[in-house]
Amino acid sequence: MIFIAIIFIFIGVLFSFLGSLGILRMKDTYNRLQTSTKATTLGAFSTIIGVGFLNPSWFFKLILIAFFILITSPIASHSLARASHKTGIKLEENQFDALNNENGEKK
Amino acid sequence: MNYNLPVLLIAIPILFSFLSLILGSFNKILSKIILISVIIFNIISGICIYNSVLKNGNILTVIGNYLPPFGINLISTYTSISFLILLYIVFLVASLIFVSKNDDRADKISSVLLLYLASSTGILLTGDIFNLFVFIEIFSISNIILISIKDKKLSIKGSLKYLIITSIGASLYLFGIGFLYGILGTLNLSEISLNFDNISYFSKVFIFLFFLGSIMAELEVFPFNFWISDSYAGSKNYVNILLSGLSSIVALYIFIRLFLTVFGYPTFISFSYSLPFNVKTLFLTIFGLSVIVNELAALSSKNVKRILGFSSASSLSLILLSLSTGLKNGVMAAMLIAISVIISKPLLFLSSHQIMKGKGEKNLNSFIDGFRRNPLFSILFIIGVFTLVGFPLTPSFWGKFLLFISATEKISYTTLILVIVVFSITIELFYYFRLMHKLFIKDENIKVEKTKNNFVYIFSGILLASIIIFFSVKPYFTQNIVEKTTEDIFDKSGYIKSCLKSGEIDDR
Amino acid sequence: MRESDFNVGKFFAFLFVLILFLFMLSPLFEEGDGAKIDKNLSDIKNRVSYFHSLKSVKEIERILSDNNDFSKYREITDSAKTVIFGESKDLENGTANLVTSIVLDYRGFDTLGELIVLFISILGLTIILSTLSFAKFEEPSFLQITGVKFVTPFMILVGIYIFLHGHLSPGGGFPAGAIIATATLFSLIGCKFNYRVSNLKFIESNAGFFVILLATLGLYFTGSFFGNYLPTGIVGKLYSSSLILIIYSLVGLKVGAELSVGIKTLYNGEKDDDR
Amino acid sequence: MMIDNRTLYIYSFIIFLIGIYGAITNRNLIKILVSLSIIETALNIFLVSTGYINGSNPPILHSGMKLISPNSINISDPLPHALVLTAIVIGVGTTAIGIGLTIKLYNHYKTLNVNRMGDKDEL
Repeated sequence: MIFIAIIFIFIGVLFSFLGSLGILRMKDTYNRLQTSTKATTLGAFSTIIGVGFLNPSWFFKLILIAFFILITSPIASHSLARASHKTGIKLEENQFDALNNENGEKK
Repeated sequence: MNYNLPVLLIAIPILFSFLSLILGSFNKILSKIILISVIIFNIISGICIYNSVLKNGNILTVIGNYLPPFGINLISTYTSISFLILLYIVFLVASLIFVSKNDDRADKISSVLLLYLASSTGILLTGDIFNLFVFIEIFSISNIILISIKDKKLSIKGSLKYLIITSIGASLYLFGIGFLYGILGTLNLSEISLNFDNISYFSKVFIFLFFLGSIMAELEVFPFNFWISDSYAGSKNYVNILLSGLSSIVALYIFIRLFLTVFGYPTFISFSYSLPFNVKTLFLTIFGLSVIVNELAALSSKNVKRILGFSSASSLSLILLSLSTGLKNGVMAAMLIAISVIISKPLLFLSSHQIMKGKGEKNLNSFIDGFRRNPLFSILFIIGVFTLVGFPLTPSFWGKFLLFISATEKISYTTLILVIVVFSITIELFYYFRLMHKLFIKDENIKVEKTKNNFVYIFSGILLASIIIFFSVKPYFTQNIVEKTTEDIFDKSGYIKSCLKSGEIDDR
Repeated sequence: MRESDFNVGKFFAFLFVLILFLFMLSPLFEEGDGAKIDKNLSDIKNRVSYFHSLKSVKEIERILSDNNDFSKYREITDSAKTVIFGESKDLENGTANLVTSIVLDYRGFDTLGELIVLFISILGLTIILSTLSFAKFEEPSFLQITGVKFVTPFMILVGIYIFLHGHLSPGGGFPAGAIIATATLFSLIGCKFNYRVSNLKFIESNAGFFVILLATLGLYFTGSFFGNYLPTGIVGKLYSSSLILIIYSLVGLKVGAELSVGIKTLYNGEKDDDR
Repeated sequence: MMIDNRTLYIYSFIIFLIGIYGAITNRNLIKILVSLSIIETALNIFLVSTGYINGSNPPILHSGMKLISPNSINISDPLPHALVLTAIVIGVGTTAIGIGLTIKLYNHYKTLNVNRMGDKDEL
């Protein structure tokens, strides 16, 4: 039981680390958002599962926590991306923006 | 023994500051009425406490029904309560001026003023070091707000500078508290002062420097005084009165309480044997430098409010200089100078504001022909200047005289103190006489109109001037007060005994 | 300022900081008595809070007032009571969270000051920013609206839970107020829920008024400000702490309303809502 | 590495000095405010460290927990935690006021750099 828990927690920590590494390595805002949200979601999830194996009596609370992370994390990343797009932050390499028209103006 | 009036001095203003917001949303006049009535209540109960302190000695007020050192307590000593009454008089003047003006935000500002009153009372009465910190924070935040009321670039810049310097100071203060609590395990001022000598050498130096650094900004001392020039020049008239009168009382009291009563002069002297630097020399150097720098800054500035601000900072430093001689005469001198500065500085701000009324620029030239425009306030201005500089028979004169005497007692510092005091008096005389000379210059080209004075200004100006005259005419009364205050400041074991009911400690 | 000047300034700042650091380390490596910080830290018995955490201040006070010497309280540590979760009752205060018992009972006056600091700073914010108005924000997207509508009620519920259980579990009025204020921030951004500042101010000042009124009533019932005059129950039950539950609830409401006022002021300026 | 009071002290000093360094060298008002909050964080760590005892429980009673005097009291000191609560709230208040003033100054000067806020304009 403890062994499985440790494996899950290890995976979670690894993904959180990779996510924070991605924030350092990626070049622009949108890529950074992608790495951070995706990696931290998985990281948090597997950590929660690991803790659930360690302490089965906390199962219900942990499900609630996981549920709220599942709901809030995409909304947060969506609002961040939307805000940065509205304020005019551009992509680093590929200048093509599907949300703009051909002349590069906002729709 | 458990005498609860002092806590009401803090609780009632807080209670009515909330009420002032609630009722002020209906009618702004209600909040003004609340402000004035709370101050009158505080003055009356302050006088009651003064009488009972005279009769029974220090009063201990317990909060939360837990005796010290377990809970928080207030201690009303003779010093604190007489400082408090002075403070209330200055506050009454400032708030009367505030009430006489129209302001859209009157309810909010009167609420801030009430909290200012509560916090300064709390600083003067509290017997707990962390509680002191909380009240200092409230005090400095309300100072920041009051400076920034006048919505000009200068005032906002001044208040931001004040905020940065005080928040660094506050963090230093908290570091000091952390050290003290980690070593002694208590937060009560009396218990700290009982055990402070037992702390090891480096930690003692540390705590001392932390607390000194933290109250430097409040004290308007030289390296930390860069907020003065903007905040005095950019703030409103009643805020100037509060800053110059009230702020200096509070800062002075914190200095006296922390460094003279709690850490104690005996500790200072034992310090000086083991430290690479002598604490007394350090103090004298800092404060003497501060006097000189502030006087020079006042001499070089053109704006009248700036001149007065720097001059109040320099006189505060002079008071601290005479406190840090550590002699009985020096402390008495400090008290005498403090009385005259605290009352005359608001008078100067008030009367200079009335003299310059109607002039767009607030520089030196707006004083020209002031006597014909506004004779009453010109006379009040001259009274204020004479009191501040030390015209014979004023308390300030006796104070400076005593400082000379105390300087001759300890030979090693005599020249330093003499030079500083003479220097400061000379420069003060120079720039104040320049201002007073401008009052009597007649400008024949312009037709002079007499300024109409508001009744509130006349009342408060005459109140302050009559207090000064009272102190000067009755020197024995003044001497009595000052001697009692000095005795109280040096009475470390009495302070501890009133709190912990014990504490044998050898003074000096 | 040019780059070259800047580097010199930075270098001197670094030197200054380094010297400060070396100086700050000095008390730790002191010989003899100097290690006092470390020595005392390992023992809670040398501190005032020992009696706070065993809830036996009154007992010690009784013993000390016979001896008439309050500076020797450290010598009589044996007479403190035992506190057992779920069993001990009629103690000085029944809070299971010892931090709360210090914050609101033994050092309640500090918390009053803390409340006032928050109050005055938000008041100052509204005074300072009252003449400004900011640009309007963008319309929220569908995802944001749905998410906010889903999450906000839960957040308010959690906030209320936290301030009601401030004496049993970590948390209390201030974090709860912060959570509630976050909920109002979400609803402001997400679904343009435009609350009136004056209503919130009314709640805030009333809550503050009642906190001080409750504290002042202690003057009448127990003879000292902030004294507890309600009975205490068994440690660990919801109704175990006398005044603490009521005061923390008021604090939670007050802080929530206050921070919401601050958020609204920073969001829009106070100018263009009511009036 | 074992974490005891001494390490916590040193860490909090380092963070404090980082904050001081930032407050001295930065010219941007927002960065100065950030440095001030870094100083406050250092302070909170320091205050908590004064109450920390190696291997002790948190000062919150839970089911089955006993506090027996004088020998078996195994909780960390709750008083510094209370102080830290107060200190945090005070820090929030100061930061709020600072941000308000900064917004106001930005509105006047259209810049956040302290050096560009000239003194010629008034008085």
